[in-house]
Amino acid sequence: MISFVVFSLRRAWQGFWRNAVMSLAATATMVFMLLLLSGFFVVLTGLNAGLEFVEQKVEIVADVKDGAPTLAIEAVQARVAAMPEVASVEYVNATEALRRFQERLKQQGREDLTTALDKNPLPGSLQVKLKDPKVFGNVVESLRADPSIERVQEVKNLIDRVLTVTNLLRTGGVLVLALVGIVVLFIIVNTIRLAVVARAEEIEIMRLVGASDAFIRWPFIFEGALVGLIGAAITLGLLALGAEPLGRVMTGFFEVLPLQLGALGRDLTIIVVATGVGLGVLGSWVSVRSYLLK
Amino acid sequence: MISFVVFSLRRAWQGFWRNAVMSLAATATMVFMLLLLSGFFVVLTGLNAGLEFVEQKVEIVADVKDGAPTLAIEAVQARVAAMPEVASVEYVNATEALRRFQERLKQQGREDLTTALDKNPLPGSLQVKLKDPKVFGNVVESLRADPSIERVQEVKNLIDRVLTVTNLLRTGGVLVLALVGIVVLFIIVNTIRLAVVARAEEIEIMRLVGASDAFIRWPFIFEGALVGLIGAAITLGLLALGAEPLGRVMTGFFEVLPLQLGALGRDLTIIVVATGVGLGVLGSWVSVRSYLLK
Amino acid sequence: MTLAPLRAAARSHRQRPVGLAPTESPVDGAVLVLHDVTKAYPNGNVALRDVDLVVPEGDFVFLVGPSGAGKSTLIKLIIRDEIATTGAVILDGQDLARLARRQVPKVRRKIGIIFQDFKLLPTKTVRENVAFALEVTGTPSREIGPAVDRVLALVGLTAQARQLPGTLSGGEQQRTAIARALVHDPRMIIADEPTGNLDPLISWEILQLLLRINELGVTVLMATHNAEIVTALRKRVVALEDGRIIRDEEAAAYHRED
Amino acid sequence: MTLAPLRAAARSHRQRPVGLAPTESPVDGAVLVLHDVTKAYPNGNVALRDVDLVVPEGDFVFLVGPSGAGKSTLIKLIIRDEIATTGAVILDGQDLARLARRQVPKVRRKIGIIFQDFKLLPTKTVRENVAFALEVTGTPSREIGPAVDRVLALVGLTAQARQLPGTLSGGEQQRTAIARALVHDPRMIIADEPTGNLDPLISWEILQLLLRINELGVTVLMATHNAEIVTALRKRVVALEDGRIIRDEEAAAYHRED
Ligand SMILES: Nc1ncnc2c1ncn2[C@@H]1O[C@H](COP(=O)(O)OP(=O)(O)OP(=O)(O)O)[C@@H](O)[C@H]1O
Ligand SMILES: Nc1ncnc2c1ncn2[C@@H]1O[C@H](COP(=O)(O)OP(=O)(O)OP(=O)(O)O)[C@@H](O)[C@H]1O
Ligand SMILES: [Mg+2]
Ligand SMILES: [Mg+2]
Repeated sequence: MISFVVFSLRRAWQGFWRNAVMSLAATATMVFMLLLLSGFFVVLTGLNAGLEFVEQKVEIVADVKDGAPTLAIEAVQARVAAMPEVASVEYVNATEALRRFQERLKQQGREDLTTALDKNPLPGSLQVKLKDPKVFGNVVESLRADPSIERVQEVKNLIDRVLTVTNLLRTGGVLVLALVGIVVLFIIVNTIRLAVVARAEEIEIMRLVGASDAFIRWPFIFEGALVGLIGAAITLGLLALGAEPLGRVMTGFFEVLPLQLGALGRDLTIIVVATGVGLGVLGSWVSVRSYLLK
Repeated sequence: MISFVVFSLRRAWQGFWRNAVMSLAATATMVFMLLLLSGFFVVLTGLNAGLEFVEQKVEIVADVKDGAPTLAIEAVQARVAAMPEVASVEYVNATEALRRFQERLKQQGREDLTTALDKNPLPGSLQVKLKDPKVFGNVVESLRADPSIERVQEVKNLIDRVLTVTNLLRTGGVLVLALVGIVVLFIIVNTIRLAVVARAEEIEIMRLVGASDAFIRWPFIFEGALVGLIGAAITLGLLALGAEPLGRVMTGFFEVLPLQLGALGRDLTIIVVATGVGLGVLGSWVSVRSYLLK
Repeated sequence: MTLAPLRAAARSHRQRPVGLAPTESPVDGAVLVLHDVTKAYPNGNVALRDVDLVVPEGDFVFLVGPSGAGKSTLIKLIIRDEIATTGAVILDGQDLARLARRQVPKVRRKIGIIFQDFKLLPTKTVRENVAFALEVTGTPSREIGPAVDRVLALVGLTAQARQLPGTLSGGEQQRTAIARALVHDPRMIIADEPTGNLDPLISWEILQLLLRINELGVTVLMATHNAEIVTALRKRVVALEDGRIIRDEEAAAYHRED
Repeated sequence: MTLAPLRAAARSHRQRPVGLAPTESPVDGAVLVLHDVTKAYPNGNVALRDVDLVVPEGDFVFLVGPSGAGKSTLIKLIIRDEIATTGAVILDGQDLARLARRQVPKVRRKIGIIFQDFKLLPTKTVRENVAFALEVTGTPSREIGPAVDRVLALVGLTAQARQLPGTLSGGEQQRTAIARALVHDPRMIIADEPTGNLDPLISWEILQLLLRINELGVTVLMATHNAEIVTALRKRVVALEDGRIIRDEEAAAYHRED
């Protein structure tokens, strides 16, 4: 058993280097494909994070009636917070609302018109965050029925619209990723088949002298895994080289997004290595199969 | 000559169908690749349009002094408009400025606080559009020196920043497109080589009976072109099928972008067909070459 | 010869009229038994019809017949490269038609196969080519060296062990192929026109080698067109024509002698 | 024989001591002249040394010699599959070593080439295989049909014209290959062991065909190991050994007869 593994590994290694041009071509294809896949994965993760961020921002805003007693407001707040659909309820009083508005204006570098005001035009409001932005329950109706609430902003439509888009983008992203995956599979299989075809004679001789299928198959599978492994290593190297300068530029603009680069890196490493090796093995398997079936 | 072309075309057609599995594999690869390329092209075009839109929005805003005489303002306007770097100068008086501000707030669905104002806090301003957002000349200095101008907003830094990003994105996009192009080339060549290798015997016989290189090469080149053409046709079909629903969703969100879908479609058709046929031909050329050199 | 009675039995079996019920017990002592074998290729070509053949252990058989008679097809059935359409091909007691696919490699190791075109790997030396047959069948590496040396000595290639096939004469290449076929001690050597690419002198050399191997107890079945050799050696000759065995004689010549 | 004087001239040329200055004029009436040809393969193998050979128009030459003597190499030089390292290979007045690559196809059409393994396209019928040679050399299609029919009649395959090679006997396949080699009226037929895969009867059949073609005026050069045929036919025999011509005799046998 051990000697079989050693034999297969040794032959895989020899096979890789004997037909170096072909092997390197396969590896290069693998690298290109893995880079592509990584790119898609990063973009998709970024998109997802962005979408989640947008979804989190979606909340129900209930303006409180001018002069409603604090006790009544607190009662509403507690009641709504107890509803199963609700994640949190924050009370923003009129003063705080104006402060936030001013801050936002300043952040955006816009004219602060509120300094010209003699009284605060903003009402206090209850800001409700939902656990799942898709599940409203009867939060809106319940708020609307309360006497201390002036009006509930019609955010449902907006939420629906945002959710439609985010879902669409997400589905689209996964679809594209799946498509790219299929292409990668197809192409890697073809490339490795090219390498196997070049060794048809060797396979024929092996069959004639009575080599079992395992002895014929596994060296090729290890060779495919080798192609995948080397390809993955090169890809990760290139990604590491490219990540730093790219990241520096990106963070300036996307720091608003809660992207955890560490976790992304780990996920990406796993994905690249698993995909590379998986594709290499699968490609070899499929390519050798047609010879063994004869 | 004509009979040569007819012969080559006939053999290309036969060759395509004789080894249908291989040909269809090559065509499928071609389709995948062209779809990928199209996707990148569309995204890049969209990005570019978005960037141009952003760049166009960049302008110099010069607030006019409260109570500056209309004549003086018109004089500055005329003077600046005459400068070679300037595309247009618009005078927005205080009333108009307030109206635009209110409109913008309404569009964004935000609280209109200005109704609570007793007087218009906004100044009138000259809005200068540059021909090339990168070339300022001494427009800013000239405006600042004018006595009827209160202050010139420091847009230069902002413009610089925006331009840096847009250029970066553009360069990155072209780079990615080039990379994808190389991958596509590489893979198509490999796929077609697989098909040519399967016909090595035929090529050998042709050489032995004294077929000239042209007779050996052109059927394969036409076959490659056929793969490219069919691949391009399928790709365009898929794009057309996908464009309508995708476009409907997109326009809702990106109608702000001045994307001309008609022109995009035409460009895309040209690019897909040219790339498909070009790659097919190149792939065949390279693949047959090694046999002819012997 | 201790094999004579067996061979007589075999012959009586062969002379059984075609069409009888299949014998239930394979002929004792026979390495190879073909019983009522028919082979039709998928395209409809019938290459063998009602073939009955018994090859006792230690026999030396020439398989002759005009082109297209079915010699190569017969050999492909024995090495289980093809499967008989009807009938039984029993090698060393195992019916190849009923063999599970995963059993095939084991059966192949009981035979050594030689072809006209040598089928050597051009990038491996003589030694490596022979060792290859042991490596890929999972022989422990410490056993490989001695076995290869022994068989190279047998075929007389010890001096050329480190050369590549491209630098060898045709006869030396074929001897390398024979060494490879012998290296895992097969019970039977199957050769399909082993001298087809060789000049007369070297052809004789190869035949001498096969005869010596046969004297060591290995059964040899060889398809050939080489009338001179077949006639000179006076071994058993099985003649095929149109997929049928038309002649099966001991100590015979290439052509019928009546 | 009207060719006798030419052949005598050729022979005297052959007997010229090796190492003289190259003759400026190629021997008149010779289809093929090799002059002081040496061929070393890239790996260092020297396959031919100082070979001088003149083949007059209409000659029938057997090329014999042990395996590795250089027969196939000589043939590869004549069909310009390889290029001589030194010396001149002059086919129909053109030096193949100095030929531009784009001229090669034209020269190849002056010869017809036959191999041991037939090299037929398995997916084309006999007729299509023969027509293929004309199609790919740009023959107008209205000329192809009659030419193919004529040559199929010559080799006796009119009845099998619509069959695929896989359904033919070896001899019929080789006759198809000969038809293909003949179809654009070559000045010379080059055959490398054309009977290597054939049984004796069919080998004779092929030889009869080549002799008939030779009688029609086509020069034939055939490398072979078939001693029986060479000795029986008493044609010119050129024997190679170790890359050198060691014998070149008219009406000779396979082995030296002294
Ligand atoms: N793979 C195949 N498919 C269809 N027919 C085949 C196949 N292989 C062989 N045949 C046919 O089977 C018959 C026997 O062929 P086989 O190769 O066994 O003959 P052979 O005696 O070895 O001839 P040769 O002396 O030319 O080698 C022939 O008619 C041949 O055309
Ligand atoms: N492509 C090659 N590269 C290197 N050496 C070669 C090559 N082809 C042939 N040789 C060597 O050249 C010599 C002559 O080979 P060639 O094939 O011409 O012999 P041959 O007379 O045709 O033999 P056979 O009867 O076996 O066909 C041999 O030593 C052979 O090893
Ligand atoms: Mg055969
Ligand atoms: Mg040869």
